[in-house]
Amino acid sequence: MVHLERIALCALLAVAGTPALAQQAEFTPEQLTVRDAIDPGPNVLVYQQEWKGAGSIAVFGKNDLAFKGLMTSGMMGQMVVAPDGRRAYGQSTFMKRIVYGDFEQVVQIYDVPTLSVVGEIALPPKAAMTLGYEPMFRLSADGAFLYVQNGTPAASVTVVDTAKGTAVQEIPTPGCWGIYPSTAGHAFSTICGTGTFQTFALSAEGTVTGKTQSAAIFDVDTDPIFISGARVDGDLVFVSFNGTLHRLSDADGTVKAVASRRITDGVEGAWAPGGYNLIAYAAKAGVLFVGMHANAGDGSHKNPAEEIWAYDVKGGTVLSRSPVEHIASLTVSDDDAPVLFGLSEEPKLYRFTSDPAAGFTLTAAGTAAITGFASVAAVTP
Amino acid sequence: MVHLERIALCALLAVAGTPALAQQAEFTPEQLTVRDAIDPGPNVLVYQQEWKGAGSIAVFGKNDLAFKGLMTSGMMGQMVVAPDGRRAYGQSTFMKRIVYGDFEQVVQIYDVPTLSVVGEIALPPKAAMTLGYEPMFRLSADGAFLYVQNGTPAASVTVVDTAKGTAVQEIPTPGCWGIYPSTAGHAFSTICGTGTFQTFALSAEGTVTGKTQSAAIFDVDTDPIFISGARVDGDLVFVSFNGTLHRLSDADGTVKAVASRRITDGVEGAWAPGGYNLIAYAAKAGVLFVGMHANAGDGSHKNPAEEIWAYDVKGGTVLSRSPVEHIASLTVSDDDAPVLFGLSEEPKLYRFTSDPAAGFTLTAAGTAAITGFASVAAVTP
Amino acid sequence: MTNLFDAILDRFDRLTERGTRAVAKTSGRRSFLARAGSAMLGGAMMPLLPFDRTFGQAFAATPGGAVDEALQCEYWRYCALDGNLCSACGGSLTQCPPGSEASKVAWVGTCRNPNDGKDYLVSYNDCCGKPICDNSPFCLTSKGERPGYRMGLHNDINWCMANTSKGYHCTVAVLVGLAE
Amino acid sequence: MTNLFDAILDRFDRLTERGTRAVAKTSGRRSFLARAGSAMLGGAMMPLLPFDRTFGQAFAATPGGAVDEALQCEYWRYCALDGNLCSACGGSLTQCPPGSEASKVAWVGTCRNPNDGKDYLVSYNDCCGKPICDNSPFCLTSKGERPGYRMGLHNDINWCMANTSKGYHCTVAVLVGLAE
Repeated sequence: MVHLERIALCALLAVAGTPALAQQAEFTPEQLTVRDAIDPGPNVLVYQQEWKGAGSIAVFGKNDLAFKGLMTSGMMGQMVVAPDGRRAYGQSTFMKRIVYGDFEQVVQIYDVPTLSVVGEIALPPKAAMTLGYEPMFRLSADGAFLYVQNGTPAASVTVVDTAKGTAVQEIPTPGCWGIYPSTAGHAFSTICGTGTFQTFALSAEGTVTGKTQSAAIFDVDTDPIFISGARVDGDLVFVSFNGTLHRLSDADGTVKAVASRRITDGVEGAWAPGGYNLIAYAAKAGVLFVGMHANAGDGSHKNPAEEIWAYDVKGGTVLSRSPVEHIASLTVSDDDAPVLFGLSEEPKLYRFTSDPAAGFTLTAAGTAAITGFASVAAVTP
Repeated sequence: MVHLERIALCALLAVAGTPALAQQAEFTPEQLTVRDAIDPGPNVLVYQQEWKGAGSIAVFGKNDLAFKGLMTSGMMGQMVVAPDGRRAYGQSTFMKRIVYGDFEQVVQIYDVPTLSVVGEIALPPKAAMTLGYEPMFRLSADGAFLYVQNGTPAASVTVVDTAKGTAVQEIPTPGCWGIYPSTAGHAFSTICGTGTFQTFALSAEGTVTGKTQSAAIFDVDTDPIFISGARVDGDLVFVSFNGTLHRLSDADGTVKAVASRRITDGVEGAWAPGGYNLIAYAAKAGVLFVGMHANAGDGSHKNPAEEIWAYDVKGGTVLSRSPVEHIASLTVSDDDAPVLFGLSEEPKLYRFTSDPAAGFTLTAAGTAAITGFASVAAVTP
Repeated sequence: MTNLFDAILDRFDRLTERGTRAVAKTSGRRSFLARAGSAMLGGAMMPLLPFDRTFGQAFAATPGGAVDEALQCEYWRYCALDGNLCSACGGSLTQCPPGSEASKVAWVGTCRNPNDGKDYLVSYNDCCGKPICDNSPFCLTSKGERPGYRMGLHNDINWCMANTSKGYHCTVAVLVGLAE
Repeated sequence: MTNLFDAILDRFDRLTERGTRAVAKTSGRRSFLARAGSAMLGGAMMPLLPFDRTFGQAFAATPGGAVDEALQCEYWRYCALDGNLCSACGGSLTQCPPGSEASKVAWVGTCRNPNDGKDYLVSYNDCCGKPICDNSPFCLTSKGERPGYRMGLHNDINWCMANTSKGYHCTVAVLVGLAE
């Protein structure tokens, strides 16, 4: 045994060029390396949030849920992925003693193909430490700015210049929550506790040039909306606790109501939307997927989905209702036959294919193990 | 709803002296406080190790396993509890980005009654980052010094002056592992890969004044010993992978063999010791408890206990064999009828009473939920 | 009384607006609001009762044992609690565990006490500066809970946010008022 | 050859002794041995094979699929592995996942390949600088494993200890020799 151990240590300690092991002619030692990049192809990224340690972004192959590896984040963080799927950003918290002591909040910049942190941007120490919600951390349409939701508990938004790697400005947004960037330029809107939206126009440098307020959009007391939002043909779409779908336009710099309709009209069983990032729109297919639960009532709005409904926003009809297992958050690909990914509270990542010929009915097509509190996922091209 | 929320906010924002809520005559608001101390009484402390975040020390009542709260630690840490049970120390690792970046290792000093960190001592950044083992982090008999096992992978021991709050010295201990402080003064012994022990004499200031080496104590190849050690009437006791109990004396500054005996002699079923901190001695009762598993073989030495054996060290006999569920580490109280606590890999804390009239047979008497990797526990008076 | 609330909220908003107009250049541990909190929020939860070791049993004195009830997610006070129970982590319904800090800010739920049929305002304060208390039950209920645009009713956020030590440990449920 | 081993180990011990005689005053990230590692250990695992994308199948080319086997704790190379499998975390049997660092030091097991009946020396290197890969199976086997007084055979310690980034991510199983 002593001899074995010494051979082993020698293998480890071998001075370059020493032909120690090569003397064993029948065997060629393997080489330890670091893989340079993940396999190419479209991915699903899942933010695995932690509240007493390092969270991470798990990367899975879109087509087979093959696990490709982790990117490192911090505590109570958020994720946003660039449209090309090659760059991602994480926003999170670090304390000197993990749960106490000197407090830092940063954006980590990720190169997805190499699963690497390639940069870090310091933030004003005000970022909201919340469960994962897409509207907490957003990228402008052109990728020039990141918007960080702050909550101290006063609400504000930090604008980060991604090219310069610095925080440019903090914009007070008292009483409002969630960030919805415009489809062009650098404006963003936010939902306010009065049932209105505010929209902030930003210059090319990321500074505020104007602010507008919408008319009343929803009733905060009788039918509040979820902050989970989707873009449908350039419009913003939200659903309410009671199942009202609000279609809004922010095209002219002020949010305006376009249409509003109950998606549950005529349905038995007190069905309602529920979960965290609970809606996702497949643009090519023109279908909005919504996580729904039955027997809804006060306090059920975070219930995970028992069914996922495929809703035709234009036609205003429910195309299909697919039973699922406790899905609390969704994301969907932009294929002709969209592939939908769900996050359950177990936690588990679920993959579903959809059938355009059958109203986009979902079929379970794989699951993968995830860790932590996972409520944000993104599909890449 | 708006009105309710405003009442609520007002409760929170209430300016001192504003009689807002007092106007509601029929109700007296409760007061939020921080509890000043845990309930008095003997405790069991469990180190809950984490490898990607903040570990902790969980405190339970010895008699009922009532959970009294947590004390905060860092990553990959160790714990040692002072004999009076009022002071404890944790040794752990902190990195700037939790799992990467600037690296610090510290001792946190705990006041157990208030579950508080009351001090911190910086360590040379060499402390071994291992699973929890009592001999990795020890207190001198008089509490003046802490001994920290280093592994970089070269082995050394950092001596920490608890009164001054500083690291005094680093003592090289190449090829040796584990720290066994003397019962008086400030010497410590360590187990070496040659099957010998080294003993380091220390001055009152914590500096090395001498070093001795024992004769061969055990055969490293054929019957290696576990590093889990116990004090039996002033002697050091270890068990080996094959079940040999080594009784050693360090009284005169050099470790010497006193006796050695196979505890499994005459037992059917290839039983052997196994686990992490797998032996514990109840001094008043004069009984050594050992975690044992059947069908032992190469690689089974970390198997959790299927039985815990009560061994009479003086008489050299097994007094009883109690079936248990996957206990990987033990600690025991010093009562006439010792109370034994076991840590399983689930992880779970088990409490057992013992019957002196029946060879200290164990009876299950409660379990409690624990978290992380837990392999070190300590009972306090 | 509404005027008083409005005055306080207006002042709150004005302070916020002024304090957050530009990005703070320092990376200090305490945000503007945390500082504001020392003045505005620090006075919250003034001691109105003598130091209480009764484990909050006054409002739960039903046969069957209030202490045991307080350790279950189903307990009536927990109707909008998203977190780990301090009552099962060395604290009580109204006490943070030793060695932790009570949060300076909190969300509020409205829960019906089955013993008297009345609706109570419950302040869900987080206790801070220690690891999340996974040894204690995790509960998630959301009666009356609202998204962050109604921050005072929102339970998805770390309410240790305005404290010096921001690690989330566990959550208490303090009765602060009677709903109308 | 024994003389060569002895010479290396002696030098190792002497350097250790000299380097650790006094407490380092700096709180630098890299310990003495980590620095020594640049010279002594940094040369370990010299590239002896061309860059390999075969997922280590050469030694596991049995019907049934080597890739699947490498994802199971029961795979023969894992006879003394205490950790999460890199092969199921974006790496392979011999590759750390992208964005992680290979450990500079390692423990070694001796495992029998059921396909050829030979005993191989397996270097269990940790991959470092990322969170523990809980998405991948955790395995614990300890054939030939020894306590820390036989450090090169010990698997209870973080083998990222000599790297700059010391966070433990996962473990590979690299064939480095044939046992005699």
